[in-house]
Parts: sequence; C-alpha cells; structure tokens
Amino acid sequence: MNKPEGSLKNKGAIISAKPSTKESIDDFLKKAMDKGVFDAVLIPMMVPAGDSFAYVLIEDKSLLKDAIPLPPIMSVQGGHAVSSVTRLGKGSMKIAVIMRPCEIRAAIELSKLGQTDLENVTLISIDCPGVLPISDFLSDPGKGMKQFDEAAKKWDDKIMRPVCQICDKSSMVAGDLHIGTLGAKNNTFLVISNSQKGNGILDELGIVTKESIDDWQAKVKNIAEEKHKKRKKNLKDLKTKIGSLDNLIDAFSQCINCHNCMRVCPVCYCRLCYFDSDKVKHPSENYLQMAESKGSIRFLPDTIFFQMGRMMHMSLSCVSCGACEDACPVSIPVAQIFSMVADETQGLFDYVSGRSLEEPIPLVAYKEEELHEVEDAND
Amino acid sequence: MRIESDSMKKDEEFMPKILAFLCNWCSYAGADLAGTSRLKYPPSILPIRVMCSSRVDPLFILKAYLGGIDGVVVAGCHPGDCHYEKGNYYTRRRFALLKKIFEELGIESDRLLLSWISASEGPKYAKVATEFTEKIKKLGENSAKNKIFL
Amino acid sequence: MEKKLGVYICECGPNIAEKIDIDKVIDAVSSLDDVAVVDRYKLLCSMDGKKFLEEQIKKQGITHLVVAACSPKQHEQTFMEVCINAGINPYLFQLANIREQCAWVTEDKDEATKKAIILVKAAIRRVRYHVSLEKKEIDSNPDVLVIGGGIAGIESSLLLASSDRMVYLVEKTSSLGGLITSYEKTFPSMVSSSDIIKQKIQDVDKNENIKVFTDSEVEESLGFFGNFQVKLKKTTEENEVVEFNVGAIVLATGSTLFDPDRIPQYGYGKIDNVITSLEFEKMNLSGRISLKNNKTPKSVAIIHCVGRDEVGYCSEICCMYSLKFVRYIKDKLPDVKVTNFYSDLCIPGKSDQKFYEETKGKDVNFIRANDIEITKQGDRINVKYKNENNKKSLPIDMVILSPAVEPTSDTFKLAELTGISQGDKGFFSEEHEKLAPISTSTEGVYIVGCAQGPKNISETVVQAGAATGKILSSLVPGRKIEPEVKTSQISESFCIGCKTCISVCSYGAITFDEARKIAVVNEVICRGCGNCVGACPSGAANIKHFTFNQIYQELMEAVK
Amino acid sequence: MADKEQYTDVLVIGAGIAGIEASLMLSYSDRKVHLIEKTSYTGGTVIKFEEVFSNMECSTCMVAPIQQELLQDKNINLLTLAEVQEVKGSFGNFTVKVRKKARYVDLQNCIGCNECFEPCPVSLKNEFEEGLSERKAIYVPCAGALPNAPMIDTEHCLRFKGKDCKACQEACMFEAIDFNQKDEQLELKVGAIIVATGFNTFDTKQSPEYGYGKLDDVYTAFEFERLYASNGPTDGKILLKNGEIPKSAAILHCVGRDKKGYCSSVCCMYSLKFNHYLKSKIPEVKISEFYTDLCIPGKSHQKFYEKMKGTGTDMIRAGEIEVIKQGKGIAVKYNNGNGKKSSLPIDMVILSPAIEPNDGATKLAKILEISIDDYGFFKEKNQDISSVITSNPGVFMAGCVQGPKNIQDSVSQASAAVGKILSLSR
Amino acid sequence: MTKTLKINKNVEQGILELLKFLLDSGKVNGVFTLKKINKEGAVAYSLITRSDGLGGAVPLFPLMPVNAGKLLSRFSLRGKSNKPVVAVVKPCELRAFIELVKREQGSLENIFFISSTCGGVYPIEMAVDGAVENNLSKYWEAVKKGEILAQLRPACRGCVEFKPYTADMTVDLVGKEDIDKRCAILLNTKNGEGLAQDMRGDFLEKELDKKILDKFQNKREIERKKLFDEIEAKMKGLDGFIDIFGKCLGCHGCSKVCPICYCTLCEFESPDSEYKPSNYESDLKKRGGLRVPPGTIYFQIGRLDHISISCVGCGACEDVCPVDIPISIIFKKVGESVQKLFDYIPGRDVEEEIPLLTFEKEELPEFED
Repeated sequence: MNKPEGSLKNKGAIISAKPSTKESIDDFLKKAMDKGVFDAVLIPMMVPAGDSFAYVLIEDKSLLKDAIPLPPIMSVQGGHAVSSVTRLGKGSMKIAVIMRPCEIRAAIELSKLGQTDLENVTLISIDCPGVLPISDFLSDPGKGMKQFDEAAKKWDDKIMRPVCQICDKSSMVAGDLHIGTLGAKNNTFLVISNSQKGNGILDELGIVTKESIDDWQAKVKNIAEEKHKKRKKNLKDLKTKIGSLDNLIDAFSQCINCHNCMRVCPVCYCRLCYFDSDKVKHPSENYLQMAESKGSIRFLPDTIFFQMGRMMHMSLSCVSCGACEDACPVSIPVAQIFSMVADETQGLFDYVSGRSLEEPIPLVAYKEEELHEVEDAND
Repeated sequence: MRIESDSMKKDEEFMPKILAFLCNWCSYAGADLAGTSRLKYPPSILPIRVMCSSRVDPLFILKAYLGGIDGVVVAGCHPGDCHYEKGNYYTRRRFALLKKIFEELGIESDRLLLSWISASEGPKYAKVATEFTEKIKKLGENSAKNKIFL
Repeated sequence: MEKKLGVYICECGPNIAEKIDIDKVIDAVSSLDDVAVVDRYKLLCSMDGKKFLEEQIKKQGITHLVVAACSPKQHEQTFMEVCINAGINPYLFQLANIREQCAWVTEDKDEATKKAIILVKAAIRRVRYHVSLEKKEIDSNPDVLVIGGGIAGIESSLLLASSDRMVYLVEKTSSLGGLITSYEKTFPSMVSSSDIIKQKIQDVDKNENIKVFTDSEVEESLGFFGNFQVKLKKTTEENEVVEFNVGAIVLATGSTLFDPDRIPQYGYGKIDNVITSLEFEKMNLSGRISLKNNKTPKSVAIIHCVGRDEVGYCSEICCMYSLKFVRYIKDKLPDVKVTNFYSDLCIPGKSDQKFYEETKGKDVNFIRANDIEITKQGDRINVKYKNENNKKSLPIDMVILSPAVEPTSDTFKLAELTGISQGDKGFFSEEHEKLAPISTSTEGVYIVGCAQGPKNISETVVQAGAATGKILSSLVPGRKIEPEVKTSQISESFCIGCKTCISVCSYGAITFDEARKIAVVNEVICRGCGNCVGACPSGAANIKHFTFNQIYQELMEAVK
Repeated sequence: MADKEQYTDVLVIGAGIAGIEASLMLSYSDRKVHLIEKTSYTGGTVIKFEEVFSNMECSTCMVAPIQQELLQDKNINLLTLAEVQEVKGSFGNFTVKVRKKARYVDLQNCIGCNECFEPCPVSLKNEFEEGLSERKAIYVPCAGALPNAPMIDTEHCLRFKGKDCKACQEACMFEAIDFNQKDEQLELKVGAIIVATGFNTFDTKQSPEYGYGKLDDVYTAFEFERLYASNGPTDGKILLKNGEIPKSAAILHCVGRDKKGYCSSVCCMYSLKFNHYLKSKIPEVKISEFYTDLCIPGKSHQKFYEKMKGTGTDMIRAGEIEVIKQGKGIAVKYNNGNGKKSSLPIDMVILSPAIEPNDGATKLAKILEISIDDYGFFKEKNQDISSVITSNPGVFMAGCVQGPKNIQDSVSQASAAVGKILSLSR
Repeated sequence: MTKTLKINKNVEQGILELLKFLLDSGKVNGVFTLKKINKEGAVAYSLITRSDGLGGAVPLFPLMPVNAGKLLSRFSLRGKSNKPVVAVVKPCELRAFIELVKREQGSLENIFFISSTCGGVYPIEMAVDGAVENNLSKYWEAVKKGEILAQLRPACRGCVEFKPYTADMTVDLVGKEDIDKRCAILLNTKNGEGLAQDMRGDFLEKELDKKILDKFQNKREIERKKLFDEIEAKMKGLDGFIDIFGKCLGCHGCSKVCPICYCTLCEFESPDSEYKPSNYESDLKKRGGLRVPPGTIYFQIGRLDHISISCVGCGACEDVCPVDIPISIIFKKVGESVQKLFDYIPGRDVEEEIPLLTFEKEELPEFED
C-alpha cells in the first residue's frame, strides 16, 4: 500500500445519500458491492440478543441494513477480526473493513507481523468518539445505546472508557480510506483516501475528491491536542502511582492470571502464549525453594513476570485500544498502564504503532546511530 | 430480533443431507452389501469411511451440525465385534456424551444417530438410511445452516 | 510442487453409466481447484482400463488421482497398484464409491447424479490433503523365546529350531516334560506317555539350536514383534541373570488343578484315601494302586467336575481322564468296583465316545449325581449324593477327585510382562476367539496349550504347531517386517501427557515418555484404528491417511 | 525323495475357514499356494452363519476381510469349481491332477454386477439357502459371495439342454459370459498338501421320529441359520411356514448322535446360539432345549450357557424324543429320565444334527492315499499328538475333515498344518 | 465417629494455629492458603513455608481467585512434591485437583488437604476495592445460620457438593453458631490424625451434624433448581444458545481458568480449528454473512464435550467472563446430566475411572439405534 505523494491528500469527498450518516455509509458500501469493488464487507453488527456487537463478514448485501459501523462498545478488536479472515491467505474476495482507527492500526501491526494478508483488504477507518466500558454497557444495553449516541454526537467522552478519554489518535488516518464524521452534517460524511488502493476505489466508484478537508482536519487537531494534554497528565499521575516495583505489584495485586488481557489483545497473536507454555511450569521444589527464601510467595508466582513480559513482547505494537481493560475481571487499569509504557517504548524509536505499513517494527530494524542514552557513557 | 440471510431460502422439496461415518470393517461393508443386493434408499446419505468408529472425533459431528448438516449417523460394528477389539465401546460413550449435551442445550439431538451395522446387514443399512431420512425430513432443515452468529 | 489432479469416472458398463449422468458429474468438477483432467472410461478395473489410467497419469503429469467407481473394498488395491506402476505414491489417491453406495441404491437418476457429484467433489477435496506415505521396513530377530517346558513348549521348540533360528526354552522347574511325565498313558489311544515325551526331550537336548534354561523365570520383556529384549533369572545359583533378544514369544506355561481343599464337603485332606487325579496318576505310575494302609481297594469312586461350579467352566478333559483311570484300575485290579459320579458326560470328538463305550463294563458304574458329600465311615468312606432328586449314599474304599483345570500362578505375572490380557477365568486371552486363538493383543506373543484354556494333549500339540506356523510364516530370517503404514502419530508440541490415548489403545502401541511427559506412538505396534485420535482432547493425536483435515474436507463438502 | 526335485508350492484343498487360514499363512511365508475349492465361492460353511458362538460375533464381518485378502493375494492361485482327481509322488514332490469345471463366466471380465440373473428364465431352489429361496440357472449363492461372480448351473441352464437361450449373455455388458468355456485338466507340482474339505451334517430324514420333511416348521440347523441370516431369504425374519411369528420353539440336541456313535462337540453350543437368535428377534418366545448330556467344554462356553439359561429357557434332559403332529400344530414327545412320557406342544422345532464326514471324503482319501477311521473322517497318524498329520507323509489336514470341531480348533489345525510344512520343508 | 480436633478459638484463628503448628513442628514444609498480599487487602493463594509467613493468611476468605486445584496441579505437574505440604481448599477445588490427578496433571503424593463444609464465595469482581472485606460479617452470619446469601456466585448458591469427599481434615463450618468461639476440625484420615497429633486442643469423637447439613442441602437444592430452570428457559435450542453466547468475546478466559481444561494448547486454538479463506467463502455462500472470528458456538459446545464429564461446577469460568455469561450454570447443568449417565461424580475418588477411558460391554441402550 504505497502512499500518494504528500502522504495525506488534502482533498476529500463529501458523501450524502441518505437521511442519516449511518445509512449514507451503508449506501456507499452497497454501491461499492454492486459495482463489485468489494465482494464482502467486514463490519460490526448487533448480535441476535441485542446485548452486544460482533464483527460480521457480509456478502449478502441485504444484511448491510443491520450493520452498525460505530458500535458503542468494542467487543472484539477489529484487528483481530481482520487477522482471523486473512491470516491463512488473502483469499479470493475483495473485502472492505470498517473499523475504528485503533483497530485499523492493530491490523497494520498484524500485517507487519505476518498475521494478516491485506492485499485484498481495504481498510476504512472512521472518526472515533471512543467506546463505553463493556461492563457499563452490559448493565443496560438499551440505555447504553442512547447514552452513547448522544455522547457521540457531542464528541463528549466523559462516559467513554478511560483509555478512550486519553486517546489522541481517535481520527488517525492509517488505512486506505477514512470516513470523517467530525463536524459533518448529520446525514453526510467525508471520505478521504490515504493510499493508491484508496484512490483506485474512489475512482472506480466515480467519487471525485475535490472538497477541502481543512475544516475537518482543524477539528481533528483540536480534539487530538486536547486529548493529548489530558493523556500526558493522566499518564503522569498514573506513573507516579505505579512508579516503583512495589506499586506495580500492588497495581496487579488483584490479578488472577486469567490472561484475558492477553487473549483479547489484538497484537498478542501467538498461538500459544509463552506465559502459558511449558517454559513457565516448574517442579515443586523450585516453588518451595522460592518460598523458603521469603517465608511465603504468592502462588502462582509469575504475575508480574507475565505482565512485564507481555509488555516486552507487545508494547511496541500496542495501539492503546483498551480491549485488555474491558476484559479484566478485576478491573485493573491494564490498558492505561500498557498505554503509558507503549508511549515510552515506541517513543524510543519514534515509532507509532500502526501509523504506516512501511515503518518496520523497531525490533526488526536498527540504525547505526541510536539509543546512545542506554549505553554506558564511558564507552 | 434475528438477523439471518434470506438469500438462501429454497422452496423445492426438502431432501436432507445426512453424514454417515462408517467403520471400514462392518458398516461400510454392510452399506456395500445393500448396494450389491440392489436395495434402494434415499440419496440423502453421504458416507465417510473411517477405519474404526472410534476414529470419529465428536467434534466432527459438532462441526458438521453447525455447518448445517441435517443429520449425522455414526455406524460401527456391533458391540463385541470391533475389528480393533473395543473401539466401538468408546465410540458409544463419546456419542452418548455429545448427544446428552445436545439434549441439555435443547439442540435437536434427534439429528444424531448411533447404529450398529454388520457386514451382513445390508438390509439394515438400507432401513436405517430410509427411516432416519424420514425422521430428518420431519424435523426439517437444520436451521444452523443460515446462522450468522456461530 | 503444484498439484495436478486427475479425476476418472468409471462407467462400469451400464452399472454406473445408466444410473448416473456422468457428463453432468464431469461438468460439475472440472473447474475445481487443482483439477487438471476429468475423464470417463468404460471399465477402469479392466486390463485396458488400468493401462489407460497408467498412461494418463504419466502423459498428463497427474500428481493426485481420484477414481469414481466401485467400493474401495473391490478395487482400492487395484488402483493403488496403478499409481505405483505410474510412478506416483499410492496414497495420493482417493476412490469415490459411486456404485455400491450411489448408483445401485438410488432410484432416481438425477438424485443419483447429485449424490455422485457430492461424493466425487468430496474425494477431490480430500485427496488434495493427502500426503505420500512410505512403507517402513524393520529388521527382525528370528529367534524365539518359549516359556514352559511341557509338551507344548517342547513341541514348539522342536518345530521352530533350525540352523537360522535359535530357540530359548525356559522352564520354571528343574526338568523338562511338564505334567505329562507323571502320566502312565494318554487317552484315548492308551499309549505310554513316556514313549511320547522321553523321545522329544532327548531331541531337545540333541538340538544345538535350542538353548534350555531350567530353574529359570522370565523377569522382563521389552520391545515388540521382531525385537523383544528378554531378561531371565535363574532361580538357583545366586540368581544369575541372562539377557538376549528374540523376535517372538510363545507362552506355554500350562495349567494347574483346582484345589479340592476349597470344597470342604469332599473331605480332601481330612479323610484318608480321598486323593486328587494327579496324586492318583503318580500312584498308578509307581505301579501299585493301594490305600493308606497298604491294602488294595475293593471299590473306588471317581468324582467328576470337582470345582466346576466354582471356576465356572467345564474343563473338557476330566471326564476322559476319569475314564482313563477306570482303565488303569481295571488293568491292575480287575475285580475292583469302580463308580463314576458325574453331572454331564463331556466326551466330545469322534473317538471319545467309543473310548467311553469300551470302558463301560462289569463293575463299572456311571451315576449322574449332584450334591455330593464325602464323609468318613469307620475306616472307609461314604459318598452321599443326589440322583434324580433322591438322596442316596455309597460306601467306598478310595475316592479319586477329578478337579477342574486352572491357570498357573505365574499367568498374571507373564501377562503383565508381555502386555497381554487375561480373561475373566484367568487364562491368557487370545486375540480373537475364533480366528486368532493363539495370537494375542501383543503381536509376536503367542499362547498355546492349557495356558490359553483347558484342553487335551492332542489339542495342545496342535496349538504348539499353530504357534510355530504363525512364527515361521511371519518371522522369516533375513526378511524385514512391514508394519502398518496408516498409523497414529502424536504431536510433541500439542501433547499434554494426560495418557487418555494410552488408556484407550487396545494394543499398547502408545507409551509414555516420562522425561518429556508426552505420549509416543510405537508405529510398529499401532494398527491404525484411530481410537486415540477420537479420544485426544488436545488435538495432539492424528492418524495418517485419516487426518483431521482429510476427513474434515470430505465432511465439509457434504455440508456445503 | 532326495533324488527327486523338491517343490515348495503347497496345495490346499477346500476354501473354507481352515483352507483360507492355511493359504494366507503360507503366502505370508512366500510360498505359492494352489487353493482348490469344489464350489464357486470361498468361505465354506462359516459364511452361512449370521453369528458365531460364544461372542455372538457377526460371521461375515469376521470372515469377509480375510476372503478379500485371499482374493487379492498374489501368491494364492484360487481355483473354484475344482476337484482333485489324482495325486502321485511323495512329500516334497507331488504331482496333482485337478479337474476345473467351467464356470462359463470369465472372472477377468465379470465385475459382479449381477445384471445377468434377472433375464434368466430358469428358476430353482437355492441350495445355499437350504432351498428356502429361489435362484436362477446363472447365480451366486448369496449376495456378497466372494469371488463376487456368478456361475452357470449347466444341469438346468436351457442352453446346455440344447435350447438356444443366451438371455444372460445378452444382459452382460462385459462379454463375461462365455458358453464355450471348457472344463480343464490341470497338473500341479507341489511339495505338500493340506486337506480342509470340511463336513456334512447328519441327514435328519434318516431319523424319521423327528418328523423332518413330514411336518411343517421342523427345521434343520442350517435352514434355521439362513432364516436368521440378515442377508438370507427372509432378511433375517424368523417366521413359521404360515408366515406367523413362532410363540414357542424347541431345540433338539444330539440329533443322530446315537446313529453316529460320537458326540459332535459343537451341537450343544450352536443350539444355545439358536436360543440367542430366537430371543434376540422374538423376546417373548418360549424356548425348550432337549438334550442328553450338556457338552460345553472350554473356558468361555459355560458362561454363555448360563446367560442363555438366564433368559428363561427350559433345559430338558430327555430321551426317546419324537416330534409328532398334534391338532393343527406339532408337539415334542419325550421321556425325561424317570420313565414318564411327556408331550409339549410347540410352534417350531429346530434340529441340531450331528457332524459327519463330507460326501466324497472316502473318495478323496483314496486319491490322497490316506486312511480313514471307522466314522469316515480322515485318520490322524497319532491320535494323541498332532491331529493334523495323516498316514501319508506330506499330506496334512485341518478342520472337520479330521473330526467334528469348532471354528477355533479348525483354525488352530490349519496354522498347525502350515507349521509342520514350514518346519519340515525349509 | 470421627476423631475431631477442637480448638477454643474463632474458626479462622483455629486453622491458623493448626497451620502454624504444622509448619513449626516440621510436619509440613509448606502451606497453600489464601493470604492478604498487600495493604489494600488483595487476597491471593500463597505458598507459605515459615510460620512467620502466615501473617495475613485468611484460609476461609470467601473468595476463589483461582481454582486451587489448578494451582496444585501446576505445583505437582513436574513430579510429586518432594516435601509434605498442606493445602486449605474448598471442596470443589479438591475435586478439581483429583480430576487433574486422574489425568496425570498432578500428584497427590505429599499433599494433605484441609477443607471445610463450604458456604460458598463471593464473585471475583467483589475482590475490587474491599467489597468482600466489607461484606465479611454478613457472610459469616449467613454461614452460621446455614443460609444462602444472594450476593454469592450463582455456582455457589446452587452447589450441593459442599462437603469434601477426600479431605484429610474437614473444618465444621456451615450452620455452626459457635464458630467465632470454637474451631472443630474432623480428622478424616490417618494422615489427618497424624498431622493433628500433639496439637494443642481437645480431641474428641464427633461427626458433622447431619440435620443441619441436610437442611442446608435442601436450601441449596431449591436454589439450584431455580438457577437451572432460569437457564433452561433461555436455552431453547440453537437460537437460545446463540442468544446466550452472542456477546461472547472469544477470549476463552473460561477455558483458561477452568481447572479441567488442562491442555497446553486448546484444540480450539489449534491450526485445525482455524478458518481458511476458502472456509469463509463457502460459509458465506451458505449464510450470506458470518460472525468473525467464527466458532463461538463450536467452541462452547466443543468445550462442553471435552470437560462436562469432569466439570466440578466451581464457577471460575463465570467469574472471569468479561461479559457475564452464565457459563457456570450451563456447564454445571450439562455436566451433572452427563455425569449422571455414568453415575460419576468428578473428584469423588481418585480411583474412580474417568468414564470416557473405560466402558461396560452392555450399557447406554438408549443411545443405540
């Protein structure tokens, strides 16, 4: 997916076809499917019981009407869904994927990690107002829906998840196309191309991108800056809270080793997690020996080993999507902690996970001159 | 609210698809005998040959069911006749387990059948095939076929 | 290398052609992935048909073959051979049975065609997941271990031993011969049993290809058919241990007699002159039949079926040897009155009844009786019994008990050792009651004589010969063993070591690697039933040519 | 025989269970085998059984796999419809003349589709089904017979009666039917011979007191086997001649024992098997077994007996048994030991006849130059040890040709015969 | 009558005293029990090897962070414990461990068990900000009266296996009014007696009070029926099942914490269970659309097939479910019914063979055609 000149085109197209933005998006997709631009669309849909949402790969257009491009919660992280469809090959279908920016970024990370083949996939991101904590939503889905819609309209993130409140990439354009709804009238949306593939598709659809997007960009910028401030502040507080090993241990003291966080994490792609493998299973004497030194150990003893090990493994690709926190049965602020660490680790290599397919994951590349700060000054 | 694709509806007379796992030594031979004796039974039955009924991983049955198969028959040697001494005794337990689970979940356990068919029981094979097909016809199409949220 | 599937549909004359619209089938499958050629032929199993296939495979560069024709039971073999001749691996082939299970059983031609299409598509999908399988060949050791130095063991050893095959004959006691050495004669021919056995023992001693270990017991047997490592212990001089390798093991450990002590009402051990059949054989062999007080008995009772109810089976030989005893007695003491107490006279076979008729005669009585009780009556013995529901009794000088035949005490140990099972009566279990009476669930371990179940000398010798036959035909010096190709395999990385597979395997083909805590299949023993695969919860077990994917693909085609 | 050439091929006579076992084992040891079978099919008597005692195992499932193996075995030359006519020579060097009757069906071309039966105008009683069903003049004895190819019964085929009928030939798409086939004379050179020609059952007509042939619903063991067989004439339904389901049945053991003068050793067990057959198809049926001495030797048989007895069978020890007409039905008259005559009305009577030598056993014995015993069975060299060795060195025997016995013992003898051959002639 | 150790202290104190004695006397080298691991009062299982490590231990804390059976399996998986240790566990945890041992996933050797008649535990989410702590007194009141608190986990409210089968010592808890004064520990086994020997306190002959426990049992049974009926009403066929599991995230947390799910790599995460593009394509042809990732229902029913025979109904699965699916009740219900088929109670007796590893020659006619 090599990008057009000037990375981000400064023109877009305003689409309005239907009474509501949602329906306009449906319509956009339907047309694309009619034209055979896409054979299938991967998009969220409400589950039969109406108490949650799931990604559905749709080939039968009649199903589009039930699609919900911007659901109030993140049940499955979209990156995970994309990987599930294309991990074993691009397949013969051209698939459009409508997801939140953090999900698109996860997909991009996964493709760098060989966990998805994006050749036949068109990644379409959409401005994200954040999502509700799953637990809040589940306590009353009906209410949740309403609250979310209202909040989303006003771009008010008070009721959204903590990580969403400090997300400064909620409109990041990383995929092939982006759907801008910020500041758009309630029945229109802005479509921006971010790649040759994107361009091609818009051409096929006869969509000409001549509208200026400055106004949208400005709004994005504001929100991003605002959130960035908040992010810096919150993470700083968090850091002082965590700050030491003891505090870290305290933060994870409630952890019950269910590893839900790892299992829902889009960039934890291993079939068998290192921390579930035989490598962490020891003979009893080792455990007793460990305990004897202190009189008592927590059992299993590997909680922090797991949490920090997992950071080691994935923080460079962490997209701060918050899935882990949603899945934590004991409400540990996993996402915030990992997000905080990710900022640091990615900062080291001024890497932004999922920003672009071209950026190699830092650990598979190097520069001759870098990271002197971690070297012994005397060398 | 139930989201289901409507593009799949057919109106022709319903001929079920039934998967039949047949053990190589008894049931498959019995099915062949039905053929050599020119007995007739519905085309619904699709045989899959395994060396022993105990090879049938219950998950195959589950996969097939969720895939939309209308019925599954597991057929092996009569208890005591197993070519591998005792395979079919285990088959019976595994089958019972899965069927019980279906029952408990209120999922149509009638779509699963365990039958002992010997190499000389051509007629029995034809009978089972016919009767089970009738039974499945009464149950109608397996709705799992067009479920989206599996 | 990319796949090129060849799909060939046999018309089988009218059998398929008339019942199935083959052209429709061809249309339906010719556009499927990897399908390079689809064609029909009049009769593929015919000479011309096979030649046609072979040429096609070569000419078209077919890598995977699908034939839609009759049942694999008919011609799978045939077409696999075609593959070999055409130079592709015979397991890259799948036969779709559209005759026996489609054309011949379906009334309507359209329906039959539809079904045929599914079956052929399924075969195509399956074959794409087939992999080449190669025959394995394993060196085998032709030598044989024979456990038990009775008539059965001796007979086997003599038949087996040859310049290119060593036999190790292991006997628990200090001398060869077994029970038969304590008999004067054998029934029904009443020839001297020493004539039979002495000669054979000499032959054994003469034969340099038979190594005899008396006072020895087998301590360990590891390995499998063709390659057993055996360890034996000499029970005498400082328990010397001997080790050697053999290819097969014959268990000829014989039997013992039911202990009449267990049935008090027979008075055995408490009342003088109540003796067991074996004691009587020895007494008779010594040349004189006499009572404790050295007097000769005037009347003798022979009690059949002693312990039959307790053991729960008829020991087959008791009636006959009881009749033999009558002959013994009448030969030595013509005027003694002999009375047989029996429940059912079991004298099967062509010659036994004649023997019985000829044994009957003056002062030889047969009384069908039950509820027998033996009591002391002065210095004589009183036999109380029930006949036709009336209680009677008979005073007697000597009582001979004919006890049931039971497995020897070391049966359990040897069963454990060789990994074979014991039936509910304690005898070794044969692999199959009818077709494999001397084979066991452990290939290469054979059971002969009374260790397998009660039987007479003739049957015992037959079994000895039978075991020999099995070994000589399957364990040929210099020839390699070809184990089953479609065996189970367990993925090291997925196995969690729960031993589920091990407990369901009928053949002990799976062992546990304690070091790595995983199950390991011994492909030489595995017979490829797939039970372990059906049982494994971790998806670690899989079976060649019936892998998850091969079956899954077939199944999904049906579901589609 | 040192000067003569030594042959390693083996001749096996009779493709019953013993013959098959022997042939396969010899083939494993890389011996070439000529397997001679009188009938048109393999499997002998065993394939007539639906189940075998004492595990009630399906007989076809048991035998079919080894029949298939036999047909596919390259070392085995199976000659059906063939009989030995002359044997010359000695152990290691026999010359055998074999007469192979024409099948008039080419085994190469025939694919066993059976299309040729239907058009055949001739209908006859099917001997294999004990005359309980019909067959044509071109036929296989029963569905699933192996080799799966029909034969023409020249005695009844119109064409061989001079009529110009080729109905079957026209129906055959494979030019498999060849009226010009001729009987062949073959000469085989073999080193050893195994005889496994099996047995006959006592002709129950010779004991009129059982009413066989005179009274309806008096069946011989084999008739009953086929009645129960799921591939038999009634698809396994046990029915009376009037089509009704029997409410009561009597099984008579030891039929012909007195005449034969020996106990056939298997009758008690297969009578109990019949008991199981009846109960499994007609749970409520009332069964009485009439016997003299119960002969159920061996470790596993009594258990089976007790199981059958447990199902509420009347075991009646009786003599002087007669089957008589009583009213519309039949009854069994008997003396139960203490002199009293009783009579039991019954729907169905099954006779368990003694086992006797095969017809032609004597003739074959002559050809093979081996002696037979008082009963017409082949005589073993030494009664007490190894019943598989005949009086003629190099000729071995297996199965009921030597004397009545069950499948297990027949198979053991077959393996033993092979054992002797392999060990004596390496 | 069973030998019983009576300590005149509140029941938790009593147990701690016993544990202290066991460690100090060197009768055991380690103690497995719940323990407060930080000032915030977070509770986790701990392995304690010195009596000074017993500080903060709360053996009877009404919470099950992890099923201890799983922990003990991990402890003894790589070979039996080389030193004696004692574990304070709940009956369902003990049963789970027994099931694991049957599957070679642990060893009973050198591990002794103190269990109790179990009043159930609070759901794991109450572990957060001291919720359990604040409801402790309430909990103990209920236990004393043998009542069932509404806040307890459903799995516990409907649990009728609250008496341990194979514990060496059983703490007499449920329905005992005097537990804040007295601690009665039944010594069920020779090991139990051996351990308690020389311990300060009175030894007497005693049994659990059948009347009290039967009453408790009845209450539980009523609750259980209610829970089962509720779920039954929802579980109407495949659609009902899909409704229940529609919100499943596919995190497989349930199987991760399930003590019976012992596979390193779950079959449902193995390559064989992965959807290939072709699978998606053929499925779409059939259904028009398909949930992604697929296999939610396959996983749930498949897992039932794998573990229901051994499910001890401990409720761990439901505790960790991020979307509050009533898994534990579904598995409990299905589990009990399949276990009934073979009259099998998981963890009742280590000698009892797992039904799927054995068979009767004549059985289950109702499942044969």
